[in-house]
Amino acid sequence: MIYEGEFLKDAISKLLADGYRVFAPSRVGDFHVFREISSAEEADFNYILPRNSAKVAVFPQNEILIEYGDWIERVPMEEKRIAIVGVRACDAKAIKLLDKHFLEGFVDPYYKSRREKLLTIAIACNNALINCFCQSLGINPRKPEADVVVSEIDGRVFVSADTEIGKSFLQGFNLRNENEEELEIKKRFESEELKMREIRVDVEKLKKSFDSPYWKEVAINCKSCGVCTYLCPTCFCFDIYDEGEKRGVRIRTWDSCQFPLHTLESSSHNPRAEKWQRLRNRFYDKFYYTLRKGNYYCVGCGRCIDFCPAGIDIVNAISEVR
Amino acid sequence: MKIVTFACNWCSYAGADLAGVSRLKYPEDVRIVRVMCSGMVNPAWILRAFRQGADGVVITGCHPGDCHYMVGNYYAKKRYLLLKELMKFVGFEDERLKLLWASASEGKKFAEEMDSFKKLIEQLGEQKQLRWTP
Amino acid sequence: MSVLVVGGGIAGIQASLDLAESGVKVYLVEKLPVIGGRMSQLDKTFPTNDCAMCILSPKLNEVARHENIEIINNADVVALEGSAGNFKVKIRKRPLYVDREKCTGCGVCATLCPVNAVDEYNEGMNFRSAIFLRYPQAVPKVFAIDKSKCIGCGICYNACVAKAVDYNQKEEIVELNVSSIILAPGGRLFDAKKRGEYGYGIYKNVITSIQFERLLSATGPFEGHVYRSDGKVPKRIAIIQCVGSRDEKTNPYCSSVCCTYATKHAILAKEHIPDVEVHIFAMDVRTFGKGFEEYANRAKKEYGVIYHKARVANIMEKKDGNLLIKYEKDGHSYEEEFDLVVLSIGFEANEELRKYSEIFGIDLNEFGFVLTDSFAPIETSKPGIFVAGVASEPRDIPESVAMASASAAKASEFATERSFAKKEEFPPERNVIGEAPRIGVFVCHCGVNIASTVDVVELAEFAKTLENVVFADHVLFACSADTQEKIKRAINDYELNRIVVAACTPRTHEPLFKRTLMEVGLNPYLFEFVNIREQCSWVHTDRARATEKAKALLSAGVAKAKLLEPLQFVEVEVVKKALIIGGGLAGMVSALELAKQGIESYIVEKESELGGNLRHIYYTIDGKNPQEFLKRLIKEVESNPKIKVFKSSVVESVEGFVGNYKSKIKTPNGVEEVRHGAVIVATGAREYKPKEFNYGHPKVITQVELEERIAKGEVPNSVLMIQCVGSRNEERPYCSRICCQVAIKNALKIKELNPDAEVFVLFRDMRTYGFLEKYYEKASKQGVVFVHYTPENPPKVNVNGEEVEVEFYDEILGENLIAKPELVVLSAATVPNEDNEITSKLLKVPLDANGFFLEAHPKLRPVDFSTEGIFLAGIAHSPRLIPETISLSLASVSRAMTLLSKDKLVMDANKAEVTKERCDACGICVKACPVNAIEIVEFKTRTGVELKASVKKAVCLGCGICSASCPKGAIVVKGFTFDQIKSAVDNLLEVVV
Amino acid sequence: MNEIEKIKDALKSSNAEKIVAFVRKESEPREVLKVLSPNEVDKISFSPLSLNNPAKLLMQINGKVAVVAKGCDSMAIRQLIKEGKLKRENLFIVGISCKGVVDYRKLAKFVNLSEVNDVELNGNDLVLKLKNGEKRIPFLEVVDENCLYCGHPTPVIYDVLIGEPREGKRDFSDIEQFERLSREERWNYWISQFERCIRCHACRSVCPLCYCEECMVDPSNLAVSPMSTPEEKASYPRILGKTVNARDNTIYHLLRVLHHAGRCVGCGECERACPMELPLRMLERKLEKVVVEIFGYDLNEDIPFFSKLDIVGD
Repeated sequence: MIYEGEFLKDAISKLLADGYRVFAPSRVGDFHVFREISSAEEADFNYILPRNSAKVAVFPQNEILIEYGDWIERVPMEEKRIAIVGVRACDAKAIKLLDKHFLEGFVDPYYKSRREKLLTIAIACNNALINCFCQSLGINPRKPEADVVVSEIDGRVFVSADTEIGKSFLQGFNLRNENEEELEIKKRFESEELKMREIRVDVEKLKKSFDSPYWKEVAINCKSCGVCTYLCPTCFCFDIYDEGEKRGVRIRTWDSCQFPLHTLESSSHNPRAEKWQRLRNRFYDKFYYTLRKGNYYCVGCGRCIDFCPAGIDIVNAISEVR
Repeated sequence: MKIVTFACNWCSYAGADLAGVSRLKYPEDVRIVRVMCSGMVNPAWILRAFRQGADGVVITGCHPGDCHYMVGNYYAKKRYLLLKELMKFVGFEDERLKLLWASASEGKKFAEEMDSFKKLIEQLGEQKQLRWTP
Repeated sequence: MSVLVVGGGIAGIQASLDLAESGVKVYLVEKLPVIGGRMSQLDKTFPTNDCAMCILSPKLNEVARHENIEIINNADVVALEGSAGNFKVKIRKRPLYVDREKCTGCGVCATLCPVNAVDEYNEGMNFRSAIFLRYPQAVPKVFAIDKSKCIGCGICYNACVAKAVDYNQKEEIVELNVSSIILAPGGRLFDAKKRGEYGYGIYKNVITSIQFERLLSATGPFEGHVYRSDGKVPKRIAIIQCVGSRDEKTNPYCSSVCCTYATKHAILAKEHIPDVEVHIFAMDVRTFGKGFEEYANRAKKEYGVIYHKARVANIMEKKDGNLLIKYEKDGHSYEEEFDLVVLSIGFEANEELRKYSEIFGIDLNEFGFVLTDSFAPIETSKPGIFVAGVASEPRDIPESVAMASASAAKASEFATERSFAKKEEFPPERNVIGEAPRIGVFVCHCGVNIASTVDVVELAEFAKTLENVVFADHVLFACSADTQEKIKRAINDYELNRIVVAACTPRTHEPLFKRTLMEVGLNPYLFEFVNIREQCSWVHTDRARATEKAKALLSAGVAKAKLLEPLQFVEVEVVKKALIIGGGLAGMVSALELAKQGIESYIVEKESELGGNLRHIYYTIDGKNPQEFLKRLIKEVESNPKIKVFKSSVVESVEGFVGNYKSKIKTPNGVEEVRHGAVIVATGAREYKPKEFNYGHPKVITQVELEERIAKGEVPNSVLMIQCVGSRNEERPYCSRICCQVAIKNALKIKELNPDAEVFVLFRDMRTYGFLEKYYEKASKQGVVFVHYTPENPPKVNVNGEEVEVEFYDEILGENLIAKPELVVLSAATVPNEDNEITSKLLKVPLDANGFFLEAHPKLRPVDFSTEGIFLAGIAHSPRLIPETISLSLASVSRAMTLLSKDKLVMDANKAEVTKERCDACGICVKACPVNAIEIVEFKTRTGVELKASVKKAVCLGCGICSASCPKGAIVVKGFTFDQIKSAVDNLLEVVV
Repeated sequence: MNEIEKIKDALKSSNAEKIVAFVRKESEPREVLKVLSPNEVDKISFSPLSLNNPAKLLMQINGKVAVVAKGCDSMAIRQLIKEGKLKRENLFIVGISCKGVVDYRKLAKFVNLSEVNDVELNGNDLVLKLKNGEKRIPFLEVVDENCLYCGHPTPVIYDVLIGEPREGKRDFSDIEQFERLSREERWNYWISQFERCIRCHACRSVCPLCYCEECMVDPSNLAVSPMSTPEEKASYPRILGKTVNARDNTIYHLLRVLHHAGRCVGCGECERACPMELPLRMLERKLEKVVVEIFGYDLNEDIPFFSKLDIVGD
């Protein structure tokens, strides 16, 4: 369907009016970040990819698990509905991956409380960034998996909904059906591949290369920071700690497998004491270990390449594994 | 109000003791942590104190030249200045951080300074800038 | 060989401790069943108002615990044979009727005893049982039966679980061989009944000062509440001075301490009863000691205590028990009504001295005190027997303590062997590593000192709610011997591995508790002190808020205790030499005494000859020749092979630490480097060069200049002396102590040489304390005219060309008079040396507000600095007379010997330590350390060799400059680690009310 | 001979076992640091997009190593030598007199980076060699702002110097200007910056001075051992948790920066690494100003700033 006007902004206004917590790209200086906004003006869609991923909406960087005094005093759960507006295909796919992690097998109640009330409005990509490689991972950047998908093609705003929640949301909008030409345009748009980098994943090779000196070489300049993991839309590691001795809160925060202390055991043993072990672990986590969940846990957004202060490139590292 | 006072064992802690011996009154908000020397006070403790909700932090030590360890208080002052300047730069209410020289015989000064510091902090109100909140 | 100390008061205690610490075996004989003496009865001590028991009690416990001290209680010396170095003494041990070994001091017997006997400890103001302990903190903590009161009912015998009661105990005679003897039996208080006009013993509301002291005390008859006999709270209190002192009919001498203790009583009365009015009636206010004048000023200005320069003629009791006081002031008579009268009774010679003079063969003076010599104030007339405390003259606690230390120095000259305790005396240390903290908390009432402001019961309950606290209790006195037992029991019963005591300041009592821990095999560093007295109850008034704060402090203490770890003491070799700064009387006496004890010393004198101020003293008030004495001293010093004198020299730098100093001395022949284990500061003081009274005019001179003239034979025909020139004013609030004596000395000398000379003395208070009073008396009799003036209306010295005239107000005539003396003599203040500041910085020791050196504690550590290894001698401490200077100097030697007699010093374990896992060897700490205690060394690890910082423990002072410099918290001072303090800060801020 | 050839020659003249130098990144126009063996010298590259500081990388290499260092890089190397982390005798430093580096993110605004083959500084312009054609951008528009305040464009320590020495400057005008703002303005500015921080610790990880194995703000304890009591282990976080909020982030940055007083070499790696573009150098420069103006400390001094006894005031 076609919407005349700025659909995303109007959608935000409606969502806010409906009592949603809305996460959308918002401009900070020269770049965009996903964050919770309180008015449509705060959102800005003149972007390709925000710095951080949309996972903040369902898996916030810190969240209170319990409030305690002498005993547990409160278990805060998300009560409001949540909407992510302006998510790209990569981030949208990542949320599906996080769902597998948090909701299959052990169900994370905190994640669930948000996920159940989530509405995603995705936006199709018109351009790729220098380090985008989602297509080689089977993601169509022009056809994101979301409740509502918005494609802006040649000045026309196409809006579609594949899910019930998406469809019911769209009922409040003045949309018209596409004409034949427009359907054709959209179809062509969706089938046209963007020019981007490609990753070649050879799982068998990965399996064999676990002990390869290659990883040390890749990791030589790794700084053990958390940029790759914190920007990654599919990284889900977290840490839990208590703030306050006599009364306080138990908090869950993101953690990064790249931090040397991530795996430090209280016996003082650290199974991944070396940075190459940690980096290798991350790569395997993306392309090998997580296969038991049925997917690669990489969506090809390229953030970890763009922002790695050491210039480590997951595409090269995985493609050239020996 | 909560005021954390780091007091060096040799001068200021003894000065605080003297204030007690002389029955000089100062606000209950002042809570003293004994350290061996003002030069031992780690800026991290100060930041931590503010994070945990201190409304003011006082580093007390021997007068310049009187340090039991010769120079500890000079180092204390150096670190204090650095932290204070930095906090001022980011717009923190740096008056909340105070350095006080108080000798073992200055019980009166100790009590008076604590009193006036408390009054200053009261004017500023609760410290919210660095206080941790979930 | 060993030393016998007679008398277990503070002097005997200090002497015993000094001797024991320097390795000499001590027998401490006390006539009562417990030691503690007069000081144990005091509530507070002047001029700091320190709680007397609080500072005494640790010493009592130390005596009880010291392996070199044997207390022989309830005993007296009955015979002496032999001579110095080899005395044989017979001691009679009177029966306690309780087995000393079996009694645990539990006190069940006393609660059951049906007898009500007069309680001497509380000066007859309440009752005790026949089986009793003199006071709760008493040492040895053994009950005794007062046979004169016992009715023999057998209740106690049956009640005692330990089977300690033994009615058939017999007197015992023990014989001891000792090399020297210290006499410290103390003094006796004047019997106020002898001054019938004051009605003591007849009027119910006339009490003595010692009774008032007990009234004020939290352990007194009314738990610190001041009531009259009828239960009324007094609103007007009169304190009458010189009861039994400065009195022809009873004791002509001055008792020295009463004016200051009366000031203390007035202040404390004001603190106990805020709306009370206190009047002190005194002829002169003799607050002459260090800090005493300032104390009296505070009493006047801050507490509104009223001083009358008056003599009380008599007291009449009214029907309601109130008292009418008749007194004379400025030549007029007045009458005023009070509801309580306190008689400031003085000291008399101990009745036992007569007995001792016979047994020991020592001479007594005209007043029955032990006779001493101005130049040998510690020695009795018999070699090898020394005296300390009030036995030779009335004196206050610091003087007694100094003298006790001095006597210890003299006594140990004869003790050839020294022995030190072995480490094995403590049970083996329990290994607590890996154990979860099990914390025991003890909250102290400190009588009412804490409990009156902080709810200690609630605090103890609060402690129980804290994590890891498995035991919490509140105790009347945390420092008492029975609490120590309680702590030990709790440690054993509850398997405690950390102890937290919430009481007073750690600066005084921490060692006591640490030792208690050691006695049950717990590492002493598993102890944390929480100060809820000096830094809570004493500085706050709001009970709820003070309790809340106490909770926060306790919570912080417990949090820190959780993270405490066992630490091991650090041992250091001792360089058995001393550096003495100053070659005056104090320096020389110290050096000679050290030499006698076998210790080498270096005297550094800035002038070209030895002698200091003594060079300008030509005669003493008691007719001795100081110049001869000085010559003898100099000769002895310069010929002694153990003493090296550097004249015209100054100390340039002092590096190192207790036991191990390295100093540079700048001498005319270049810089010399010396190594030594201790430092004695004997830099002296000097006479003030007055700015007032036209000093500088040829006819206006100082006392020292007068003395010089008299010595040269220039005796004036008329002299007018003005006292307190440059003392007791805004700029120098202290009393210079010696000037009254000097004025009288010179006045008497003038009268002696020129009986017709006119001598006027304009004074504010004549402070001829102690036996000096007799010279004041003598001067008056010889026609020296004393005229009182007030600081508001001081005399004026007018200069008219060559002539001077003095205009002053005569209170009795009520008019201004003009005198034209031949000389105006100013009794100028004694002022600190200008270079005290340099010395203070050099040694890192503090000066007091007046610029004199500040001792570690004004009462009980008069010659120590808080820095270990540095001591104070002579008038660098405060102005004082020759005998007092000698006594202080010998005292500093005694204190120094507690270090220098040892081969090794055991040092505190609170030193920096590197957590190797965190250290990156960046070296910031290495270069920041003021004593170069840190180095980078190679460590072998599993993977190879790594560089890490490492601390030289013996050099480290534990200041923590390194720890705050380290960006990763890898170097910490044990006991003050990053996490310990962080945790404490957290808990200080987070407290649940 | 151009710059790169000179560098290669210099590197070849060293007898180092390893070379730390810039190598062109595949797929992007910038260089990244690599550790090469001597026979790989020809792989090296150098351009105004050779952004990173090699000093930290040097710390993990044993034996003799040759390194290409810009002015600030050499400052870092010297500082690390001062702090005992590097040994001068193990280093062969090819110093490059630096004209400044490009701000990669700024550049991305001018051009689609995937179009760029090469960059080159030509006079006052940055010349971009594109897949089709050439583009010139005034260098000042894309230069890393940090380079505008550079105090040491010429290496302070080197074995071979490439390029003409150039003067650095000491300019705190930006800091002074900021200081003139009201307290509220300053706080609002910083809190809005710190709010963004995601505490990925990249600033710390790339900083050549942040070599501590365990940082003060790390939430767990490297020094745990089997001997540690549960209480010791439980007494963490030491200062902060991993929670991300404006206040904790503020404390993290203040504390981190505080440890750099008198040490910060001004390479700007922290800002470059920050995915949230926090103006971290401003804090460092403020401290530099304090260190210089109040304490009169010079980074060239041998004694570390924190070890130095300063008697200030009173």
